[in-house]
Amino acid sequence: MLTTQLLYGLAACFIVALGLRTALLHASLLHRVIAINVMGAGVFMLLIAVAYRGPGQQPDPLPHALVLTGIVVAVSATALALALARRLAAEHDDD
Amino acid sequence: MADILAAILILAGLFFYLAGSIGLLRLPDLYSRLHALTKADNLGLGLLVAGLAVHAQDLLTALKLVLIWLAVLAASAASSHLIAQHAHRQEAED
Amino acid sequence: MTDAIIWVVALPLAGALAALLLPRLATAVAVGTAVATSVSAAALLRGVATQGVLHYELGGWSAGLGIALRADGLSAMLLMMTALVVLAASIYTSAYITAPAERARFWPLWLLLWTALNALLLSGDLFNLYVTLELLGLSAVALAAFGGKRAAVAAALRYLLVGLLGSMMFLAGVSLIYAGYGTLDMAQLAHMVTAGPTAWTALALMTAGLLLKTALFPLHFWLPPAHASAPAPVSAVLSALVVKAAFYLVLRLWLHVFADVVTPAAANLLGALGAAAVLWGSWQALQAERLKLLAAYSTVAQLGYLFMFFPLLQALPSVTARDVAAGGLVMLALTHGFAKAGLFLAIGIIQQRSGHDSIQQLDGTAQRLPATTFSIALAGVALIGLPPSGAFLGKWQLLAGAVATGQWVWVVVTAIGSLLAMAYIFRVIGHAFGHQSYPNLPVTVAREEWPALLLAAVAVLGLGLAGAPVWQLLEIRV
Amino acid sequence: MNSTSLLVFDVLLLVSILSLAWASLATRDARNSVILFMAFGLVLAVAWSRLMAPDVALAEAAIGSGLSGALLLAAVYRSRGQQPAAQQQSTGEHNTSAATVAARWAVTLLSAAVAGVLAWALLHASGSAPHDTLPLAIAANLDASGVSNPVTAVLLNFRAYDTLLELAVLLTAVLGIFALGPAAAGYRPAGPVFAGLTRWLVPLLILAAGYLLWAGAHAPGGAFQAGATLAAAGVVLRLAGRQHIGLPAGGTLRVLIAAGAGVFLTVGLVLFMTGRPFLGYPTAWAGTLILLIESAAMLAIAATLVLAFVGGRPQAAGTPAHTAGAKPVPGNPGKE
Repeated sequence: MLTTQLLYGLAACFIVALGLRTALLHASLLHRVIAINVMGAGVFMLLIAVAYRGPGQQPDPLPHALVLTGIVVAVSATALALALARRLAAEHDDD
Repeated sequence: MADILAAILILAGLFFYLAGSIGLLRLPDLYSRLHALTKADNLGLGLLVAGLAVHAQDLLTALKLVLIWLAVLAASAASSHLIAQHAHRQEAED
Repeated sequence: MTDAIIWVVALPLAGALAALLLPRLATAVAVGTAVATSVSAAALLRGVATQGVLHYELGGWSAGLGIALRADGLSAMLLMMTALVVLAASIYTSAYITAPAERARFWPLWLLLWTALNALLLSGDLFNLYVTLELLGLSAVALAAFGGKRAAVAAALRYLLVGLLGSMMFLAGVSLIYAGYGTLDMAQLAHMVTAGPTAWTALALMTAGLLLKTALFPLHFWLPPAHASAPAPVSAVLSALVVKAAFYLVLRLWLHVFADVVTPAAANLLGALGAAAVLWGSWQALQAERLKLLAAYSTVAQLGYLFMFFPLLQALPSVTARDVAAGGLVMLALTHGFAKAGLFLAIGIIQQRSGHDSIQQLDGTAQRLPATTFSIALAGVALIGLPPSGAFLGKWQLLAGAVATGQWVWVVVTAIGSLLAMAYIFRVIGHAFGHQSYPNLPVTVAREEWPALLLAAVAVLGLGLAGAPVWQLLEIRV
Repeated sequence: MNSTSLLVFDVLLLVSILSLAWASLATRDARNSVILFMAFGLVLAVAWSRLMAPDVALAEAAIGSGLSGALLLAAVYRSRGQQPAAQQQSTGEHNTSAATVAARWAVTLLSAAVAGVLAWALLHASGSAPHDTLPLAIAANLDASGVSNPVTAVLLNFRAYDTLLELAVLLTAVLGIFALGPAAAGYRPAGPVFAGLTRWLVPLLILAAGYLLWAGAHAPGGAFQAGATLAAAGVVLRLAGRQHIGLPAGGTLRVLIAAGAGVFLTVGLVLFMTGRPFLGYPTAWAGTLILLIESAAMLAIAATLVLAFVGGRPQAAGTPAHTAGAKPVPGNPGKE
């Protein structure tokens, strides 16, 4: 039957697809960076859903640590991408 | 007894949230919407926090909840002021 | 000897931090770290050769709970190749980048890239591989955009977005594996994985992510601009090592972890993509206007050869035949690493000396920079696969395997690919000879030309004539 | 809370998450897209706390929605100043030539296929009983890890190597940003209201960061959440017109951003050279070592995230701060 774990897992699959679609669609750079972050959020939801063990029990802490690492890695990648974009825009004006 | 009081407070809070949201959707321009949003939601949050504080196990958690409410109050007041000022300057320019 | 497994990762990271904290001494710190890391890589190689697979549980926690580092024959050899290429490129860069401010910003990123490469080659844990892939991707992008020229920044940005997409798909695969099997350690997974929807989907997602990062044919569009516009030593490391690290992961997953999940159809698909990469890459290289673009397209083609081994390894009946073919694969990978690094370094010298790297206006470089042109020719021999280069042995095994399993298409593709490679190398050499007189001394810029020459020489003479240990080392595996 | 009302809550939460994600990716205006993305991050944090992952909820709200949102908003305002808005969305969603429509359909089908295969595999994977080998092993070794919060134990002890490499990732990002050029010009000094808020909010954020760091050992919290809160204080200061946000310049700044990975590696190597496994803390010392590493990591993470927001090498402290009255600088939200 539809457990919470499965409900959030399926939602995660949908979010991953949503992010993937926009990331591949060559929208503006900003949309592609947001799309990759949304796709990451989808994969993290998959991990957290897998870790959930029902309302009473303790959830599995390992995926939580993985997602924490993933969030920090995602923000550093976003920061570098936006810095590259800024430099590209600045370069655009000079020449 | 505490549960009933908590339920009443939370329901009242929800009413103000609803009022704020309707205000956001219905009111014509930015300023009135800001006005509705800030006033209603903060009052709603206050009642919600009061309800949760009554329901909280110990005093420390209740105090933390109140601190959260005060922080949100200050932040939303300042940010709505900034948004209004920005919008006002924008209109003054064009 | 097992200590070397830690030093190989800790030294470059410590060097990066030291280079960051001592900007004026950055170059000295970097070259010193390069030598020390190469020594520990050699010690690791000797340790693996004498004691077999080295296994290290970090933090003392048993594998599964903690993270395990593993060094078998394959990873030790790739680690040694990485160490030698980065050492040569570091010596080259000490003369290539001279402005102190630029040096202070370059070396920490360079050593962080090396840390990522070594950590990736040693890691035995799937999520740890995700983190190393991200570290590798970010440092490669930061280095590719180094110098801030418009083309470099635009190519680096596309490279970063493609890399992030690849990492996210890899992470989705890893999450599925954890959902299905409850562990992330590759050695444990090798025994637990059974053919089924979870394993197939996870492998497909991870492979798709890695194919994006290793730029296999349909997914290669980001590679040529990124490698062609990056500074010379960075292009050398990107083409020789970074894309190969992603390929190493595909090899590790397909041959060791998911060995019995892989279907012949999937292997043939990889082979077909490889064949397309060989033909398309070589054809584009033939028409490239600039030397760096030629080298970048040549990378796309050479990776195609590596992927053509997969259908053979799947179809070869006996274990010994498969090991011999796998030896050919590793030989081809190592030779391409050395040769491509030497080629990019030599091209960097030409670009620095004559201000451009367009093939048409190359006339006279043979006279002005004889050692550089010789390095390009030597690297060309290895890229074509002429004896006595290591690539010749590799391609020989490829052909022998194809003939043994009756898959003739790979023979045809290899022949056409080698012909096209010959064409684009000789086109460059042809343009290089002009009518000016020869200078009396062959080497003009010692600190830059010797690394390029030695790398190309190792690819041709070293691996070709002394290649036997590769097969013995490959016997040692997880 | 019986299960049906929980199910209703879950469905409502997921519907809002999916619609926010869809809206964020579908709107063409960049600023609305970023604001919807921040809302998406916040509602996601509610989902994480619903799934009993408070540590991740803190990090998602602070880093995933807060700081990423600040970075994206700064990028939007910076690029809005240079290129006219229309030119920004020239590709993708709107031109309806046959090729683009076909491409868009192909990509949609491809993404739907990926989602379908992922769901199919997930259904199969969660069919069998959940695997408890690792959670049980973590629980068994928890008291030897020096902390009682299992997530911090995994992050800082069992899988400490992951966190070490992750701090190296952060360091790489900030060094890459530094290599690209000097920082953008700062923001105008804040008006009275914002300045008043800053004077009161920043100390509270610093206090909260210290609490989160300390609480990380036994309750949700830890270096990342604390670092993000500290970074939030830095961002607020930067927006309030303080050019250098109290960050040291030159050598000391380098020490600060290298502190996280540096202390972590030094502790690992010292243990390694005294005969223990690399990153293998002796049980008696584990708690203090973890706190030492987390404190250094908090400072490094905060400095890195603020410098990412600043967007480049901060000018030396000596250069004159942004003088009011200069021509409006692109990327400057307020005109006060």
